[in-house]
Amino acid sequence: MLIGLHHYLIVAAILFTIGVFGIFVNRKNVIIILMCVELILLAVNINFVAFSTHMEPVAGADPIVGQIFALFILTVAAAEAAVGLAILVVYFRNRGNIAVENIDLMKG
Amino acid sequence: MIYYLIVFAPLLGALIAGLAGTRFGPQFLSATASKVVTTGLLFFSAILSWVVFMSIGFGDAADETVPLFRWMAVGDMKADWALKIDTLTAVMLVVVNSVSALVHLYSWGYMSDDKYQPRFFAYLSLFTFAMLMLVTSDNFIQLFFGWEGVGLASYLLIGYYYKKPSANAAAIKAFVTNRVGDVGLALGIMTIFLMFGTVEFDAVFKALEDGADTVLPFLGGSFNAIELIAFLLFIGAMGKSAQFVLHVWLPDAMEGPTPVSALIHAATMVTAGVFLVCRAHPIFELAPMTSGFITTVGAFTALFAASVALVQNDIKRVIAYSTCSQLGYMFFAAGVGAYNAAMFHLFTHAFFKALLFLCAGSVIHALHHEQDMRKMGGIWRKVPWTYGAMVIGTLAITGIGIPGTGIGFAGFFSKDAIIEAAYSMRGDSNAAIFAFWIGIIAALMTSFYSWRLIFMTFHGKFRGEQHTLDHAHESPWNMRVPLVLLSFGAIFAGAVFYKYFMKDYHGFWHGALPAVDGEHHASISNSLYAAAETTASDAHHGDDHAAPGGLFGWLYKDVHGYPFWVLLMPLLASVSGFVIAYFMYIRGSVQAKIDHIKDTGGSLLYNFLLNKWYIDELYDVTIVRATRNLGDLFWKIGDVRIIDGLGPNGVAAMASGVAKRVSKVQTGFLYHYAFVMLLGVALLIMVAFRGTTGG
Amino acid sequence: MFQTVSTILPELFLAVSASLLLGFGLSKTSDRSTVVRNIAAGILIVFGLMGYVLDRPAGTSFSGLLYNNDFSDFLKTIIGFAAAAALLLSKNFFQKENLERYEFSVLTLYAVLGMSIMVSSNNLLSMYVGIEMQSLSLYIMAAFNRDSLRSSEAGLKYFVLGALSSGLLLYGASLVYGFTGSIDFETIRASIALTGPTTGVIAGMVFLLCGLAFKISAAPFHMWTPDVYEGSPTPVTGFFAAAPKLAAMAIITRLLIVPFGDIMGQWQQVIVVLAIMSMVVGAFGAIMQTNIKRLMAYSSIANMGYALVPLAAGTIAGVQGMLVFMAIYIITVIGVFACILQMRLRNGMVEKVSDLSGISKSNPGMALALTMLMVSLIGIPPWLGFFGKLYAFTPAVEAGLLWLVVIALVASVVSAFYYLRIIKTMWFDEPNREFVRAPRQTRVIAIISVLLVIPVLIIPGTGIAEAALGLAENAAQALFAQ
Amino acid sequence: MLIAITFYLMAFTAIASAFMVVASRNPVHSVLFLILTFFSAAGLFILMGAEFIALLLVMVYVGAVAVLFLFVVMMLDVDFVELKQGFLTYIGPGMLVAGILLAEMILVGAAYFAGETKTVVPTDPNTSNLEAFGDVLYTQYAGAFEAAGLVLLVALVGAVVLTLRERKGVRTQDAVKQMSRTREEGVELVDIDPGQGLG
Amino acid sequence: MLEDLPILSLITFIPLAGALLLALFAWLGNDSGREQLERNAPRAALVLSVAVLILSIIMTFGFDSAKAGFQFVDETAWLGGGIDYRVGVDGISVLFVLLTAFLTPFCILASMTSVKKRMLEYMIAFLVLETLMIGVFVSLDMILFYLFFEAVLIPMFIIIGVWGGKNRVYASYKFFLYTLLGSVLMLAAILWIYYYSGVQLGERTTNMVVLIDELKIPGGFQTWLWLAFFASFAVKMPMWPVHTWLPDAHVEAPTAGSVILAGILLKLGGYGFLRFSIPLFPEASLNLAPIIFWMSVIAIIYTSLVAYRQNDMKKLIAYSSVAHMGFVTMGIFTFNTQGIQGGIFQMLSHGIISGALFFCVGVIYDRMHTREISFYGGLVSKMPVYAAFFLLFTMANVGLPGTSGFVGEILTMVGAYQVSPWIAFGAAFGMILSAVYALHLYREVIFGEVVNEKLEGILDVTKTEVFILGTLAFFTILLGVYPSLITDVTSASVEKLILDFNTAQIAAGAQ
Repeated sequence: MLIGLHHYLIVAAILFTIGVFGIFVNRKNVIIILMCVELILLAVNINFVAFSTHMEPVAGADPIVGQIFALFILTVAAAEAAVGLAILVVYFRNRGNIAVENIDLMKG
Repeated sequence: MIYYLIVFAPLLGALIAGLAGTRFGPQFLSATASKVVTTGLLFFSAILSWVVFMSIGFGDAADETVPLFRWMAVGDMKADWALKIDTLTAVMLVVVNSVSALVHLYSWGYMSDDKYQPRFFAYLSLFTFAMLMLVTSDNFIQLFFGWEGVGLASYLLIGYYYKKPSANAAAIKAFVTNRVGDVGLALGIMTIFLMFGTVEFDAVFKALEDGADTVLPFLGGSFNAIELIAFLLFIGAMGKSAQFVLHVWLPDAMEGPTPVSALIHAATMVTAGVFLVCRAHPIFELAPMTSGFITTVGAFTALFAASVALVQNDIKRVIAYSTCSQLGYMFFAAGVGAYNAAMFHLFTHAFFKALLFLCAGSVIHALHHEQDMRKMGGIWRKVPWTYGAMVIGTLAITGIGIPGTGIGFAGFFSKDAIIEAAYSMRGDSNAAIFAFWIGIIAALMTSFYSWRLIFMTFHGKFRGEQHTLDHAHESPWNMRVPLVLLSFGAIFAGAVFYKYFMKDYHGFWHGALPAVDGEHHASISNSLYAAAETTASDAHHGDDHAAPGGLFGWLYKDVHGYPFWVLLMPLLASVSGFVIAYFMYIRGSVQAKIDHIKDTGGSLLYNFLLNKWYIDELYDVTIVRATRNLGDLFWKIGDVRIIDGLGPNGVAAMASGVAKRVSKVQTGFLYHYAFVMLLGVALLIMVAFRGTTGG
Repeated sequence: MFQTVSTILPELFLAVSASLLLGFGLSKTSDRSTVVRNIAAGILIVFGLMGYVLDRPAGTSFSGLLYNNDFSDFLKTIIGFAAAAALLLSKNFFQKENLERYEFSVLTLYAVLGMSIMVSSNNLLSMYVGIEMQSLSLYIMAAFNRDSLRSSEAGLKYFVLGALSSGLLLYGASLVYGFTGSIDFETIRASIALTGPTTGVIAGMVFLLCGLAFKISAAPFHMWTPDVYEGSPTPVTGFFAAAPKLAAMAIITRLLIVPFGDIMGQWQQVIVVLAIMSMVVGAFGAIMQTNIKRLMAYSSIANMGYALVPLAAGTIAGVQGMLVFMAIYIITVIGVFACILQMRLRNGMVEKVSDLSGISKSNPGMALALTMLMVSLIGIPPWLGFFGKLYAFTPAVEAGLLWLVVIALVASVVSAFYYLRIIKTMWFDEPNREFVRAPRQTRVIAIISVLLVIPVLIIPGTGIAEAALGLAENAAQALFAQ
Repeated sequence: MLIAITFYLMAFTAIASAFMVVASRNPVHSVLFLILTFFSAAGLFILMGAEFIALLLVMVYVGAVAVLFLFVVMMLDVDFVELKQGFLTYIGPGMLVAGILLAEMILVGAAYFAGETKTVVPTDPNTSNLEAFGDVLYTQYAGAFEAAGLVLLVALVGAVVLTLRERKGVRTQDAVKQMSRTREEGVELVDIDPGQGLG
Repeated sequence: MLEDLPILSLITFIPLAGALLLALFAWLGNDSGREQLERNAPRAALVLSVAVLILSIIMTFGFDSAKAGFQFVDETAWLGGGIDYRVGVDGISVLFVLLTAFLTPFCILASMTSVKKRMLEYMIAFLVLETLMIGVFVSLDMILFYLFFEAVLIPMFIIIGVWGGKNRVYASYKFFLYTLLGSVLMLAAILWIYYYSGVQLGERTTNMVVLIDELKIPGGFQTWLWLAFFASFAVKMPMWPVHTWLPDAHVEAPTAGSVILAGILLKLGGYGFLRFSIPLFPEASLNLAPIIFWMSVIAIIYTSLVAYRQNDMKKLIAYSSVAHMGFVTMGIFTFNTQGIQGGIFQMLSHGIISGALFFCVGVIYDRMHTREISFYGGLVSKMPVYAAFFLLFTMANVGLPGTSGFVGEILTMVGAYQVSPWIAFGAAFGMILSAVYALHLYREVIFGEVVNEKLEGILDVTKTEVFILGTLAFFTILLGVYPSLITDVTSASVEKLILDFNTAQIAAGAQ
């Protein structure tokens, strides 16, 4: 039983979906949402790496770049996490909790 | 030049009195000056009119058309301001200006205690001008100008007592009812333009023969073009001349000051319809069906109006209905083709009807604006001049005269001419024989109500307040002079002019009305005079009297070729009317009758007639209310609910509904936002793939 | 070598000067925010001018990561000026609200750097990095008023949803990469030309577009916009509404034209759907709003919808139309925020529409300016907004999208409703507020933008209009020439 | 076969723990599950031959990001009992949309390659994965790398701007002040008379 | 010399320049200067508008009515790509320019006393409005036309909203959005034509002269384009059933605003039909003319009936305007000389008459601050001069021969009758109903006893009012008695229009 590209793609898709699913099913805790974002990025990374490693080295194809991209995603995701958590902390200071259901001061 | 003066002198008077005499800006002219100017100009104009009448009808002055300047010139639609002078016009000029001048004079007295006399005189002169424009027009558009112009003046004059709601209502009623007719006229004019590409009388009449067989689609049907034109024109005439269906405004118009009634609603404006039919006679000659219709309507109006007049109590209304009735006579004359008879009756009627109105005015004036005959009676001694004139007028309207001789009051000649004309046409149209009998019955009624008026007003006991009687007085000279002058007209107009109107075509009419010489072949079958000339060969006539014609022909009863009884019938009817009236109102007690009606409420027939056959009520229920309700419906339901409701307001409401929903979607919750985004992704992917497969 | 330097000079200049400025701000305890702001604004203006002053040849840099041409120069100029204006406008507000911190200016510079990378990126990777650099700065700016719950909530929402959109974008990028084997725009294009529009490429493209649609706040990825606009400090909102929109629009355009230029049939529908939904949401969403910033948020959603209309045409004229439209929109929107930021009530800034009531009496110049800007947004000629729409919609008509144009126009009528409400409030209502006079800087910017919006530019015979249109056309042509 | 077993194990762990990230009641647990997910993913990476990324993932995520999360979770001290109550109510539509999305994604990517059973392309045995990275990262992608550095700088600045509080009355270290101290400020020479004190 | 001067551009932009100057002074001046400006603004505006009037008169005299083409053409490069600044007049538009230039001074004059607040802004708005209105009539470029056509909304919106009555917000919104909605569809059509001109003529252009003469749009497209233009013009006219903005706008607008609305703005639609719909889409015009006819007839009857039931004077007159505009549309789409000339005439005449009627309402509104019909009654006793003027204009409104109202009505009806008697018959009903509502109004306001005590002290018209009303009265009668003043000027252009139209029909039939 060979493990092909599509296996990885399916895993990535499921992870992505779980991440997305987590974002809009979670009603209580913003941190979980941030984690879901990380899940999504992970899924993307799996995609990139999978494509990168399964790529036939034909003309124009650039196998390593997928992993490079993943590297950058990791970097930026870290930065994002930092900013996101900083904002969350600020929010918590103002609001006193981080329940997603309570983030509705502005609407309409 | 003289024509300019005749037509524009009244306008000048109106402008001077209207602008300088009223409080319109600084008042340059005193009230008296205004009156002098308008009346003076009118008399001037009237005298000139007689001059023209004489020179056109009896002298050797030629018919002519004086163009003033261009009015409209849009494509083929050309109409000039012009003065067309022929005998027909000349007759009208005389009638209009004479009566108008006298009414001006009369108004000096009648309106003496009115505050706004310059305005009144300005209106009168303005009316006269409009009427003159009407009669001198050489095209249908200018005719329409005059037509509506007199309508305006009439509106103003009926509503002269602007503080009275009834006067205002009557004014509007008059204008609107007239407008209904005007619409017919306008449509007629349009049809003419469509058919002949011109609206000038001469050109149209010239082109008539070519269009005789054209069939036009109109309002879903197809009609003979000429018939259609004639019919539409006649609708206009019905409005202006208060023929049945559109007659309702005339009695109400009595809300205006009495001189106005005399001028407009007796002598001049209401006869415009008759004038129109006569002016456009070439069209009507080619429209036998419409002519029949005219005859029928005219005859029916004559009967209808007379029947209503029988029981009216308002002195002016009686006369108003009488006018209506007489106009019916004129129309059925025109309908049977006796245009000159119609014109002749128009001519004489102007004098005696104006006279009657002015007399009535004089009575009203004497009795401090009392118009109810039930509160009059026995005042003939107080107002002898008026009484005399009124009797003369009554004799004229009832057509007293000796048949077959040249002796008789004005109405005798003209009315007999009409009835005879109807009789002579009996073989050609059922309408004619109907009209003939109606004419006689109506003559009976005419006589009855006319005498009833005299008896109730002047004879018997005074039924009003003693105080009023004490102060009753004969009118001042300026009111009496017109009465006297008009009395002369009422007595002699018939006898003097009978010959010219009825006999001497070429000399008098110059072809303005149809003649016998076969010029109008197509009209022969429809022309009285064709009939009259061919009596000898006409088996129906039964009499073998040859028609000698010539100057002495009228001296003999039977010269026209009518059976003696035809000539006698109207007279008999008149006399019977008098007798019945005499027995009812001189021998019987008027007061008792009034009380009886008050107690019992009157018989069904009486009420039917008193309420004018309930036609006003009928209109009120149907047309007036429908208009109002439709207006409300369109406004409150159509505009507000449907158009605005579905349109702007509905859309606005919908927009704000959508907006609210959009805002509601914007819950503020992150997970909803994320959810929507993902929905969007899912959707867009589908869209993109749809694009792939589809294109 | 110099050529490489000159092609990346604007970015280099920004990066270096921003970092220096950061050090400068940090190096002194005394408050240097004002100085930093002015320097930053200067930097931005220089940056904006660079593209045209340097007259560089078109070309790649960083081994094809970036590609500079007239298109990117045109955009950078506008972005530079818009950002400079937004930065200058912020002074009054931040001073009054005690938020004055030099980091704001530095973050603005970084954001602009990100945008600059975005508009000239020629590679999915550089695009992603540019976007993230911009986005992270913007997240922080949104939450900049850290003591305000609304501001931090705005930041939080913006961040979370922004991260999600980044995820979508990346997923798309991974698919495109996987199916074409490259992340370089031109290579992608070549690859697509070989394989045709495969499912993966299309899906990848849609995910990319979804991620980017978030940045331009096109519906249905607009949900963050109203909340973030409302919650963010007003100058930040003003900044949001202008430059980042343009940058994101530019990268969308570039993506569509360069790598996906051959599969227009696939993306046209997507753009059309985005456009329609944006226009509808923007038009209707704003109707019930009472907060000016929120209203402007919906307005920007709608306007992005209009901007997408010519893009859907996919022609040079379409891109030109989009550029013209966006430029005009940005001028207008900066003017609007300049006006709003000028007006200060005794107890705070103008936030609600009703705060404007009757200012035509108390402050006629202000009212006139704002009126003109609103009229321009409605798209009534001869104000510039109309010409924006004119040039935006004509290409769409030419491309057979008349029906879309009709929808756009009808939507613009609906949106006229709320713009009118502002005009109405200013002119028809009775004044009930007192205003504190605004500092000069803000007024100057307001005046400049109003002068730009009113039809000075389009006076016949001056040739200004033609020249400006020519610039946009060059930019569009450059994009297609790539 | 071993590869397959490893794959399924890793994949299952990754997915299950990812689900638990979303589903667990306690955020601390969530963070821990997240770490597990990353570990599993790293395993997958290794399976594919991307060792460098796998290592990086563990180092950056597990070492930094996840810890940061943990730190924040602890710091914010959220009341855990309250949380997660509304989870199930929204699961229906959530599942639906997630399902559609998943279906689309699988259809697009995985289904395309499903028939090919493309396996990992063996890279040149002479160059390691790390070498391949090194070849391009600082040459071809140097610009992006710099930019990524700036992104991190921005994040840094941002985090500081947002969270650093300068409380009044609290003595803080002022580096600039410290550094710009001169001798004159810091040192005062005084002659003290013996037995007098500073008086 | 006249040929060298860009006289049309001058006429168009003098008011705008004046408005800008006023605004500039206001901006630069201090408070006392502003007060002074406020006081002198009407005078300045009056001088400017009179100058424009004089120029327009000069222009009209210089106009060669024998020529059918455009005259005083002035072209300048503008946006490029075939969109240029082009102005010029032909027989159809020249008189509208004159009418605009003629009515504006009166509006300003009337506003001097009746406007109580923010005089400066009011005058600026009015001057701007004048520029835009004239611009609509002179522009020979579709984009330029649209520019003016649409921009008119703004000053009018402000005028209604700021100086209007109680319900002004609703009315101004309705006015604005309604007309905007109509005109954006037109914009879409203009864009399409712009595009199509490139396809067919090889070069894109919005030059009206070129488009009218050379562009041949295929039949199927014509219908849609026609409908798009129709949407705009029908709302502007306004035709039934998109007329409901008009009564509201009229009622709420200040007197001068109503005058301009009724006098000029309503004519933009009719003018648009003549300038665009018929020449550009002749086949569609012919095919869809029945719709226009029926809408016109319904408008005439329906709105007349509605007018009759109104209790607000302005609303009544506004509805009557709708009815009168029904005659215009009916006439225009007959495609014969009488109809089109009549339509143009009716527009010009209605401009004067309805303007005058609104002035009349304004006169008593200024005194009593109500337009309720039931409030008044018996005014003739207190204001005889006023009553006389009112009577004249009422009668002109009714279409009494001798007033200009008649000529337009009869010509359009004659035109319509040639196409379908039904239409003319329906329109003729309007003649009756117009008498009903107009006389009803006159009776309720002018006649009767003075019942309302508040009316006891009401004063008759002032000299200014006499001047305004007198001049309008003069023209009402002059045009009624000598309509050739107008029809001679328009005839050559109308004949060309019809000729082109017929040629196009023949060409279409030949295909």
